Amino acid sequence: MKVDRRSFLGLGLGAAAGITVSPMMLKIMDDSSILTQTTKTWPWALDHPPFDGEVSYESSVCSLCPGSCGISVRKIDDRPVKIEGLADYPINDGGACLHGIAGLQYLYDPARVKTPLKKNGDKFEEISWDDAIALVAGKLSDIRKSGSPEKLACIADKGQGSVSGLFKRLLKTFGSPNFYTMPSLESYLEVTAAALHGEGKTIGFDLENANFVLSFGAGIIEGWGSPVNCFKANASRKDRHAKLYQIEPRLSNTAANADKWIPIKPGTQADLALGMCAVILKNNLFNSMATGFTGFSKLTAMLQKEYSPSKTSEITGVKAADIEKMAISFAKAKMPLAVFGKGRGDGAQSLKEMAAVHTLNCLVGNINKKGGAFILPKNDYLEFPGESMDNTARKGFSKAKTGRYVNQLVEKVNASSKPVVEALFVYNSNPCYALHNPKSVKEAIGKIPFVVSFSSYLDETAMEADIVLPSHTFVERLEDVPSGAGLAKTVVGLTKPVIEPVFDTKNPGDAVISIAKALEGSIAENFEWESYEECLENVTSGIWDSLSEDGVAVISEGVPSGFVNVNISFIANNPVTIQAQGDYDLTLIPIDNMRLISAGTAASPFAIKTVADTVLKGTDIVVEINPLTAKGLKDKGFATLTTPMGTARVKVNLNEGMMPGVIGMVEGLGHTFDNKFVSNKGVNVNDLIGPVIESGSGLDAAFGIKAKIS
Amino acid sequence: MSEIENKAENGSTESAGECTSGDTKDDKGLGLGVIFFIVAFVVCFLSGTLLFPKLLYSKKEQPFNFDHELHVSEAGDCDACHSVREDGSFTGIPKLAVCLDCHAEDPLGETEDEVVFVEEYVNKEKEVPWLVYARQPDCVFFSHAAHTTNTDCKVCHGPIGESNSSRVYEENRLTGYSRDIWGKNIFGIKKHSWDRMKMDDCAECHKKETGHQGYCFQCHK
Amino acid sequence: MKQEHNKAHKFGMVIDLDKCTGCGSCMVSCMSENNVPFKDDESDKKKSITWMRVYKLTNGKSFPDTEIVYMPRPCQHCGGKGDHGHSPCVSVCPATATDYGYDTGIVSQIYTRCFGCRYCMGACPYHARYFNWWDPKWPEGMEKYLSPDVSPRMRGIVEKCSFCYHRYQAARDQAYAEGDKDNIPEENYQTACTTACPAGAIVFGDLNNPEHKVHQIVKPDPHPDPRNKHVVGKSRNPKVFRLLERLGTNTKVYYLSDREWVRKQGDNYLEGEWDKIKNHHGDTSHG
Amino acid sequence: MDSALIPEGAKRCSFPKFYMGIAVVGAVVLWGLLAWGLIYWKGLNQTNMNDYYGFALWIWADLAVIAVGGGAFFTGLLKYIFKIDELKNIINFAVIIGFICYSSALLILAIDIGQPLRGWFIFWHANVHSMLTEVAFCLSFYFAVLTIEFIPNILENRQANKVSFFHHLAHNMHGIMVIFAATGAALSFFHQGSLGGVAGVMFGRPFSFREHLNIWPYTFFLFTWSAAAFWPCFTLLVTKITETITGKKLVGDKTVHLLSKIAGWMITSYIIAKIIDTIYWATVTAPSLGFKWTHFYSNNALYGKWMLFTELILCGVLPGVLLIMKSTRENSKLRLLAIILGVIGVCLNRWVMVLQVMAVPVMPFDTWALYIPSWQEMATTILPVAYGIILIALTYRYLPVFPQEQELNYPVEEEAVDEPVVAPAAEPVAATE
Repeated sequence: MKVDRRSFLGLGLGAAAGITVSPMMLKIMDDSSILTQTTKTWPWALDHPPFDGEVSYESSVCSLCPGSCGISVRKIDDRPVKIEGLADYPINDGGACLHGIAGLQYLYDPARVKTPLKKNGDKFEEISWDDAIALVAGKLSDIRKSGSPEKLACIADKGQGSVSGLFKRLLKTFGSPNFYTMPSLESYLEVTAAALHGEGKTIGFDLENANFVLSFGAGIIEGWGSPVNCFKANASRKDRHAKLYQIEPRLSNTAANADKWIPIKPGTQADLALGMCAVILKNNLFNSMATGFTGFSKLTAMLQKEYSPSKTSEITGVKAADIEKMAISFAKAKMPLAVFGKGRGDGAQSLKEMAAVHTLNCLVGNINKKGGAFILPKNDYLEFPGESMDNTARKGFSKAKTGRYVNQLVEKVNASSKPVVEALFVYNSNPCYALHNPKSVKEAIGKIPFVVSFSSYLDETAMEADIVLPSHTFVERLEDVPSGAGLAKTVVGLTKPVIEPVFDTKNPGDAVISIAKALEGSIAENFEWESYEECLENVTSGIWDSLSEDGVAVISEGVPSGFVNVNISFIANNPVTIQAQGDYDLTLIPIDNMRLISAGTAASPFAIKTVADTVLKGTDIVVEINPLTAKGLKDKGFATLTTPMGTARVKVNLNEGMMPGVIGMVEGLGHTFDNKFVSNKGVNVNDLIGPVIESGSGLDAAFGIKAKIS
Repeated sequence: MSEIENKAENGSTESAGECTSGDTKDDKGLGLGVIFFIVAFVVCFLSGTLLFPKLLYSKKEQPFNFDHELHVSEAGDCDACHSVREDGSFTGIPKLAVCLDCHAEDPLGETEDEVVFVEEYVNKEKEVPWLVYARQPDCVFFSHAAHTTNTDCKVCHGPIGESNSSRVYEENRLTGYSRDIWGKNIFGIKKHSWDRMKMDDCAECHKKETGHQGYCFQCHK
Repeated sequence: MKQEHNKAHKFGMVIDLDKCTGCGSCMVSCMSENNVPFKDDESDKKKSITWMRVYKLTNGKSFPDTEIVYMPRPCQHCGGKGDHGHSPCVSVCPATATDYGYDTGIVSQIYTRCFGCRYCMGACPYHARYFNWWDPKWPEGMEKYLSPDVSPRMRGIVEKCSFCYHRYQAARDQAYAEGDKDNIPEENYQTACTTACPAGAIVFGDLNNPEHKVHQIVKPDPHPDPRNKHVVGKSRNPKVFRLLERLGTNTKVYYLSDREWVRKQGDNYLEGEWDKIKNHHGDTSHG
Repeated sequence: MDSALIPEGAKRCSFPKFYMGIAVVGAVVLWGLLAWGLIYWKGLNQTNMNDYYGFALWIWADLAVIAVGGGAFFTGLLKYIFKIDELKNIINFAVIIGFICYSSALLILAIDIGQPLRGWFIFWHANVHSMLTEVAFCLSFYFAVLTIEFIPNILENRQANKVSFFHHLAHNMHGIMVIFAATGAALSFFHQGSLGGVAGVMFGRPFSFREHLNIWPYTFFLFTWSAAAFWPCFTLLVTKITETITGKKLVGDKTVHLLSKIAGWMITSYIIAKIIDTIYWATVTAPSLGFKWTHFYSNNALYGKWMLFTELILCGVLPGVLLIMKSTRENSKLRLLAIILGVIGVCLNRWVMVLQVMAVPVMPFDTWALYIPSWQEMATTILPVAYGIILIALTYRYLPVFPQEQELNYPVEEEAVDEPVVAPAAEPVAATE
């Protein structure tokens, strides 16, 4: 039998036909397409599709920013999958901002510190909590033994809340007055209230009811104050027929959404406010109470002399007629309200500006009136037991603070050849990023022999630390969250853990208690709580029931009553208006963008994703500039931006919404830590701006800096 | 090169030689070809039908044997353990906590399976990693709430409540899904409504019952 | 079938552009709700998956008369010409990976059916459809927050906004569990962008249901527009408009603005055309 | 070395020279394959396409090769149905070109889809409303038809033809080719048209949208018509290139003139229709949607009015006129110019109907999107060109593609030259065996 090619042909055809007729072909085809659907086949390699389970919702409070919104966390069995605004919560009533919604991305942030770290040379090595606490306590004991306990300093994000309270208590019983907070709207409100109404007070703005809001650059929908609350108040404007005038050099979202945008030369808001005060006084449109203000006549005299409409117009660039018209309609409005705090209100601010704007409120008599400015007592719901201090503590604590604000601390540390600060705690703040001229902050921190960071992430400041004691993120921790941020009511919320800690982290409150206990002696005596949880229940005992049951305690609501003392002498003395540093022709100002975070934390990957390509393109930051100013620069082209502090390569966005002569650069980019989704993108605008200290207030009031671009 | 050459040569000699008696040779060759064809066809068809499923599916045992019949008689109908929650979602295979409602105290019964259950899972507080015969792909949304009111569980799941032991779970090596979805029959032929759980089976029933096979999103997510 | 059609919902949305602040909550809420992936660089907006995208519109005037408005743009869930369900994308998909749900008016996208030809993307003038150019990848551990309600996508396929259909599925489940399967209260089915919007600018509901807020704001005209027979469901509210209405896409996302220049940017007009027809409730069609 | 395979009486270059050439083109093929591999392995992020440019270079290439490859069906139609016998001199080549074009189109489509393993969904889960479904079905079936049309030519290879089965098969297939030609023509009509429909039905894209005749937009007919009009240009162009490379005259002037004449009249009639369509679109369709036609040609770096002029006048009217007029048609230089312009014209039309459609902003606040293909896209687009060159080279070398080759090149010494060259080489081998 000869096997020829025809046999082979038969064989081949037979095999092909057999396979085709058998179910194998169809099955493989079907399975191969299902294969493309199954996650495990693909390079992104999820081991399994997201597990299904029982749905539940847990209420908590977001503490990513001072807004303190109520959140509802959707969980599948034990797994949180989504954060949403909590309906009926007194601050945000169901709304939520993008950062809060993306909160779970912080939980699994690639830059999270997974376990305590100790700096060894240039590198961090992992250590146990026990070792880390012992190490910190050992170092602190040494400082204390050396007799200068005041050389322990602490920088926290805020002064309120029980965790900050614990830090303050530790410092006090240790013997140091050097507790600092990062600049925030809350601190500015207190400073302003102190200047006009006396210590221990803060200001709330009743934006929900005011029918004529004059905002001196306050980014009411850019994250100012308690963002979601402001969004809601702003959105209700349309139905309430309330007006918003926005005064700032740039057509911000707030300006765009306002009824009127009044472009003004950067840094002259104080002058405009005073010019308006002058108009109001001249036209006798002020509230009769005003004559009783301390310094009223002095102010009147000063304003007539220095702030005539034409003079004000010259300074601010706003037309004299417009100033008069605006001042008159403001004074005549039923519920006028002037709001200060440029941008988010947490950047550099000048007391002159804040006081001048608030003087407008005082003059039209909207203090403690519906739709006006509320003068509230500082939120004081915490009842820590009285401290017992030993001699060292008493001696150290009675010494003067090294500087008034963080800026001066940095300055002092850098100026002295000997260590002014021996040890520094950094809690929930990132001064190496968020302060002007972070390079000098880093230098100062480098000079401090022992730095302990309580950060959840290896951020710019944590990188400089000697020890990192990682904190739970806000979805893992228990904490009381007092509202600040210019709200017209005082609310304390309770942040609750909605998931077991993902990494070997601790509640910062527990970390402080452990350190205090390890320090023994009189310090330990002041921290005789088993845990932070016990401490919290103890110190919030007045409101604990409602905190633990409702997750929130409303401390004050509605229009406060009582006489408010007004002292306008500070402004009547007409302090000097801050000038931008340098002598270039243009002015660089920072821009607050709701989709980014200007404080220490970086925005989440989701938030960064929403950022427009006119703000960030690739790894390049885009600056806004008016086409008239941008001589020779092309839209989307590269340029070099130079300020006295340094230079940066930027892209250009020709923008008609920018005042000529001004360059705007967004805040919140240029992070350098290890999270490729949010870091190493653009530049940190703070690198290009140096602090300018306002005499009298001691605040860093640099609203911008002179710059050139080519 | 040389191959082409050789072939060419062969071709030429062959055709040269065949010229005269080409026809007879053709027939013979074709006959042989037919035999080869049939043999190859049968071999390939059978391997595609019988051998292929064996290669395609891997067999897995459940963590331990489960006696559905016993549970039905002791605990009640299907919804005693597999229920629709208040929000309308479906619990699926019960969690350990549900088992413990009855099995909390002493072991119930003296079977080996009970021992495994208690020692491996109850004592260790570990969920039992049941292999779910009816697990649908991730892209499928199925509302038990919408079906249980008017459809017997059996229609899709078969008489599983009458079984005394857990059958072997067969997993498709390519896709990772249970064999129950395509059905035991490799041709996809079904005798009962529960023999297959592909989309077309859903659509078939929907068409019959509601007059419309439904829109994509009705069952996809 | 016929009965079902009578009961048909027509889910839609109206977005108040005067309230919208461009804050981005809707975008992030959408991404987080729907397991949308992210990558290192998302600044190439033509390769960045955002089912909900917020466009920035300007009036084109120079300083200081410039105005800005933000326009959130989810999938418009077109009903197609005459609102017959032949959406631009649905009619072109070769593999039936997207269909028009006549029961809800929602345009589906089935990720496991799509094979990635991208014809639908070309057909959509709103750029509401996004292609997975990359394998979606999450940083280690982050996949734990993925929701089981929406299947994660794979590379090489198209995805888009579904009006959070899974929330409709859940609402229906709940209605079944409560024994009244046809009664889905307005608040039980709301999209993730709607509930997240801190300004309350988005209103979502059934355009066919006069009790729903969205119907009350939009007041959709059930009759075809006399000036353009392809257009159905035009709003009878003069402040309300739809995007590219005159193409006959019959979108279910309506926009609301007091500002005329904003309404004008909703569609294309020949010179002088707008002034002639702007008073016909923000209308678009030519004679 | 391979002389036994070379058609009887044909002169071909030496074996090494030939394969050196093939190797060079083969390198390009390898480059294309590498890019293809990358695209399948890493995904479509290897391209520069984006969410605005879902359709880009590949789809253009697809449409273009199908347009210029339309010669196969049209020659078949003319020869077998309309019995224009003169075309027998070019039909083999037209079929080969068609085969190359259609296989390339399928290849590009296979590269283009995001999930290749699901490609069969287009058949299995077909949506009958989609023009792309129509394209896929017609394209695949027509490719099958083309393969069948190609087979007889392959079987005419000297060695294959010696097998009597093949010989008879080829002969019989020729006999029934009229059926395939008819089927092919019908299929082609629809897929050329449906490719036009792809753009024309997109009512969300006013630039490409056209009014419909029943369910078919005007572009449906225009695409079919243009393919029928421009194929002779491409066939003649490729023939010319082949002639230049081989240094031989392969197709007689009479055939060439006939083809040119067909092209001339078809192009002219097409371009008149196209101009009418354009005017109607510019004055009625687009304005009814709120667009002035100039909107589509302004405010961008590439798509100016010059594009419209080039497509319609320079590469439409001009070649049409040149090919209609006997004097210019029979002038080889002007004819060459005309066919080159014609090929450019039809490719430009496809470019515009794919890429400009994607580039034009529709929402008033949207912007133009321009795109430059990545090297991977270019390599995979050149891949079929290189493959086409190789296939043409192989078929030319081993198959009797051009029936006129002998009479045109060595008419006198046909016998004298032929026998000694081939026969002695074959005979000794046979003897030794």
